[in-house]
Formats: sequence, C-alpha cells, structure tokens
Amino acid sequence: MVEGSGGRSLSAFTVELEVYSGPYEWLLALIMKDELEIFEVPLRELVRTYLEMRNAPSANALERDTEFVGSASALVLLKSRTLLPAVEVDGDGGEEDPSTPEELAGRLTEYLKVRRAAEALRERLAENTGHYPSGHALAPRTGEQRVDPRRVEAAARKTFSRLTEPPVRHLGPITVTVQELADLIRASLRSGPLSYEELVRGMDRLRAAVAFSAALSLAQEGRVLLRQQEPLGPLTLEPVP
Amino acid sequence: MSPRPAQLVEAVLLVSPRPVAAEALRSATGLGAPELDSALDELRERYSPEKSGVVLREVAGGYQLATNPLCAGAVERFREEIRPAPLSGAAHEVLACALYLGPLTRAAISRVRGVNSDAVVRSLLERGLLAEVGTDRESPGSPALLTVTDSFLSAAGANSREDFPPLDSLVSDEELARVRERVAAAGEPEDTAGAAG
Amino acid sequence: MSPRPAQLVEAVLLVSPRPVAAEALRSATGLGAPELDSALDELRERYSPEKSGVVLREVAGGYQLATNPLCAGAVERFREEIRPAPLSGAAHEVLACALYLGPLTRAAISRVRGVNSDAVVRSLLERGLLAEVGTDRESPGSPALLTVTDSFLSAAGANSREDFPPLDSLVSDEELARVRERVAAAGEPEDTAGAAG
Repeated sequence: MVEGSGGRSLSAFTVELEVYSGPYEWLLALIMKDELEIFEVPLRELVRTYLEMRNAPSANALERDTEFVGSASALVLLKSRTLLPAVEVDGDGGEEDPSTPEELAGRLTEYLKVRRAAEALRERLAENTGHYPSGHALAPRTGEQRVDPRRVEAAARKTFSRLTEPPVRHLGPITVTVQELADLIRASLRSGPLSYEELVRGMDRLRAAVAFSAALSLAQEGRVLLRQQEPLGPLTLEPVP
Repeated sequence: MSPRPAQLVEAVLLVSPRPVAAEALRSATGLGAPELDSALDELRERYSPEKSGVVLREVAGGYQLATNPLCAGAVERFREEIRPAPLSGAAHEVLACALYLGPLTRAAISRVRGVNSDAVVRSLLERGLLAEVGTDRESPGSPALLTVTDSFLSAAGANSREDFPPLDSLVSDEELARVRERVAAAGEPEDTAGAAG
Repeated sequence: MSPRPAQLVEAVLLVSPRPVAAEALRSATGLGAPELDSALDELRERYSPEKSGVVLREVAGGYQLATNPLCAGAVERFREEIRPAPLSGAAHEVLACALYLGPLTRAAISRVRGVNSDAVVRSLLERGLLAEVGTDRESPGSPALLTVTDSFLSAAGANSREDFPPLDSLVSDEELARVRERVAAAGEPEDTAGAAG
C-alpha cells in the first residue's frame, strides 16, 4: 500500500485512496489547483497511511514528520473552508483558475520543479552548514576629511560681509503709521470682507508692508479675521462677527 | 624580508568575514592575476578540509576562510550557540522560486506555490537570504522584486546562481508526462485508478 | 571522519577575535591538557611568521590568530574606509576665519562670526584641521592663537594658503576694515576705533 523510504522527505510517500493513487505531493498539488475535490479526500485515512509508513526507520524522520504535519494541517484548513458557505478567498494565490488542461499541466509542472528544487536546496544547505566565518574583521578606518575650498571661500564671503550694515540710503522717510492703516482697514471692512490685494492696490511697497503689519496687529487684537486657504495664497480680511 | 604572495592573500582573508572577490584581493595585495592564482592554489592545498580546521571556500563570487564543518561542534560549544534551526519546507520552496525564477514579486511566488508566501518571504528577508532588488513597474503598485543574496549563495556553498543544476533537469520527462496524463484524466471523474510510481 | 586536535583548536581560534585561554580551548574542543599542548605546538609551526600570513600569537589572555605584521600593508589597503561626515556651515566659517585672519584667538573668531564658536573650534582641533600656534600675550590670560593646519590644506586639495583666492577679492575694502576691527577689538564689541592692518 505504501512505499516509504529514508530518502528525500515526503517525495517518496505515495498514497492509495479511493479518489487518488500516486505520490503524496501530487495529491497536494492537484488539490491546490482545485483539480481534486478536497472533501472527497479522506484525511483520516491519509494520516493513518502516513503513520504506517512512518514506522520504517529514517534518517530524516523529524523533518519528514514536520513537513507532513504542515501539509496535513493545510489540508484540514482547506477542507473546513470548503465545507463553509462560499466565502471569497482572496489571496496572492488568487489568480484566475487555469482554464485549459494545458494551462493546468503547465502550472503543476512548474510547481513540481520548484518542489524538487526546494528538496535539492535543503540537501545543499545542510551539506554546507558548519562553515563559520572568521571573527577577525577589522573595524573600518576613518578616512581623511575632505574640505571643499569653494565652501570655505563662500563662508569667508558670507562671514566677512555680514558685519557691514545693509545700506538704507535708498529708503525714504516713513510717512505713514500703523495706526493710520489700521483705521483704513476697519473703515473698509464695514462693507464686508476684503482681500489684501484689493486693500493695497495703488499703495507703494512701504505702505503695503505697513498695511500688512496693521492687519496682523488687528488680527492679534481679535478685531479682524485673516483667512488664507493655502500658504502664499490670497489673503482675505473679514470683520469679526 | 618581504612576504610571499600566499601570505599576503592569507592575511587579507583572515580579516574578512565575507568572501573577497579576486579583484579586491589583487588590489589589496598588489599581485598580478597569475601570482594571485598560484597563491590561491597554495592556499587551497594548505586549507584543505583533510588537513585543516580552517578551509578555503570559493563562494558567492569570492574567497573566504571558514571553519571546517568537521569542527562545527567545537565552534558551537565555544560560542555557546546552538546551530540555527533549519529552514522550513516552505522556506526552501520560496528560495527555489527566487533562485530559479527570480527576480520575482511576492505575488508571483505565491502564485507558483499556490499559497500566500508573505510570512515566509519576510522571515527570509530578515535572515538575509532574500533581498529586494528593484521593483516590478509593470504591476500595479510597483511591488518589490526578490532575489537570493550572496549570503544565500555562501550558505549553499555556491559561487553564483549558475552553480545550481538547471531547473528542467530536476524533474524527469517521465514524471512530466505523468502529470499531463493525470491532468487529462482528471476531466473524467470516474477514472481514478491511474497508476503512479 | 573525525577531526584531529589541531584542527579543532584552529577552527575555534578562527572565530574568536579575542585571545582564547587554554581552559576555554579545552572545554570547547574536549581535549585533555597534553593533547591541547601538542595541538598548539603543531599550530605554532603551521602559523609561524616565516611560513604564514596568519600567525599564532600567545598573549596574556591566551592564544589568538592574527595577521602577520609583514602583511600589514595589504591588510591596511583592504581595510574599509568610512568617510567622516561633511563639515557644517559653522565649521567652514571658522576655517575661513583661521585661514584668512589667523592666527587669531577663539574670542576673535566668535567676534567676527557674531556667535560663540568654542564648540566648533574644539571639534576642528580634534579633527586636526585647526591647531594652536603660540599665544596672544597682549590679551588677558594669553589665549591660544589658532590657525589652519597642513591637514586642512591637504583636505582642501591646496598646497599652501596662497592657493585660496586673496581676501580682498572676496570682500570690499569697507567690509574688510570692519572685519579687522572685530579681530582687534578684544572684549570691546562697541569699540570701533582704529582699523587694524
């Protein structure tokens, strides 16, 4: 009924059930590809078959058991899901089902190859364990500091020129006060909200700046609301209700 | 007294836990290619598993001194470490996907295996056996592409990805024919008796 | 096949960056004292400085594999280099002061920059880009005079200070006069009398 061997984990485990006979791993693959109805697979019989085979002594019994338990639990989970009312199982594996036998055969073939490759890898990794690397790694040495002469030059310009006061000769005498513009703003707001652009239309830069300062003071005193939808966007002054 | 080429190479290999490529060995030691080759021949002999507790490995595109697996027990006792748990069957499958079909996305791995593989992928990334290399711009969300790392090659004792048997050689034509047969037979639910190996 | 005693000891020494005491070697390898002694004799011969690029050192703490000093050049070339973090804007300003106005005191640098510069000066002294050259005897407490070092010149790819553009090509006469005032104006920030130089 069963051919067990101490070789490659589960690849030598074959089963003979009413619905299927052949290698166990193909059974898994067929179920995964929905080619075999999981509820037709008698899980209890499957486990009993495995346990009988397991009696044969094997070098990698623990590994094989682990793998069997893993796949058998997956089958139990799958079966219990199938017995529940249809729930859309959406996973990464949820690609549309292969429609033609060729497609199915293609995917099964690919999976079988990957499975064989995985077994070969297991052996290869096991053969190569126990190679511990040298513990004599050197701490990296700190390299020479690089200094960009252009940055030194730029720093010199910046540092040595900031001691000079900015020239102010081009500025005319200030002829308007914050108070005057605050009065202007309050007067203008009597007829409703007002944009800052409208307010300063026709003013020179100095007056526009003082008007802004006046608007800020009024807002701080709670006598005006300032609205700006986005940074640097249009600024609107509104009377406080 | 000036050191012989093999001595220079040996000293450099001692201070590197990772495999050192031939070019890096040449640039550190100042040796030409033929000198380096004969130095490596000498070291291969000196650090052969039969003679030495330290062996010269040629893995992941470079040369590495490592302990002889025969001595692993003593090393593990010394470091008071237990050998890391072997990888699960699922982890081997995911590595096989990345090695043979990669670089590929998590979703592609899950598709090949027929089960969600995200948790396994995460643990292999943590162990440094898988790494993300770029993204798949053709897929929605540009998911990361995964491939095996130099640590993986080193753990498998491989010099490069070409150092593994071709995927097609792993399953015999006979087996493949049987898969086809079975799939064809699956169309007829009554036929379940098909013999298998 | 079981490993010979010397192989076991060799493997343990490869993985340990620190010297391993005889007792630790015995307990890891399971060797008795006489076996360990003869294993060490064998390794002393195998890893002698005449033969090998790796040598067995016997130091206070025990036994250790190390690179042969003859191979130090190759090892040093192989060693990875990490670039120090680039200098801050403040560091460039302090260097500019020392380069163009130095030798000058810490206090003078702080006056020119308008902020306390002691921490920046300290870090540049540590990095070897600034050095103290004598003291300013005219100032109370005779503070140290600072200037840029040869390391600074070489880090900037310059052969001498003359490789930098002259100060008067960078700033106006008026600016220069104010800078010199600040350098000279020890402790009297308001004192704007008499431009120096």
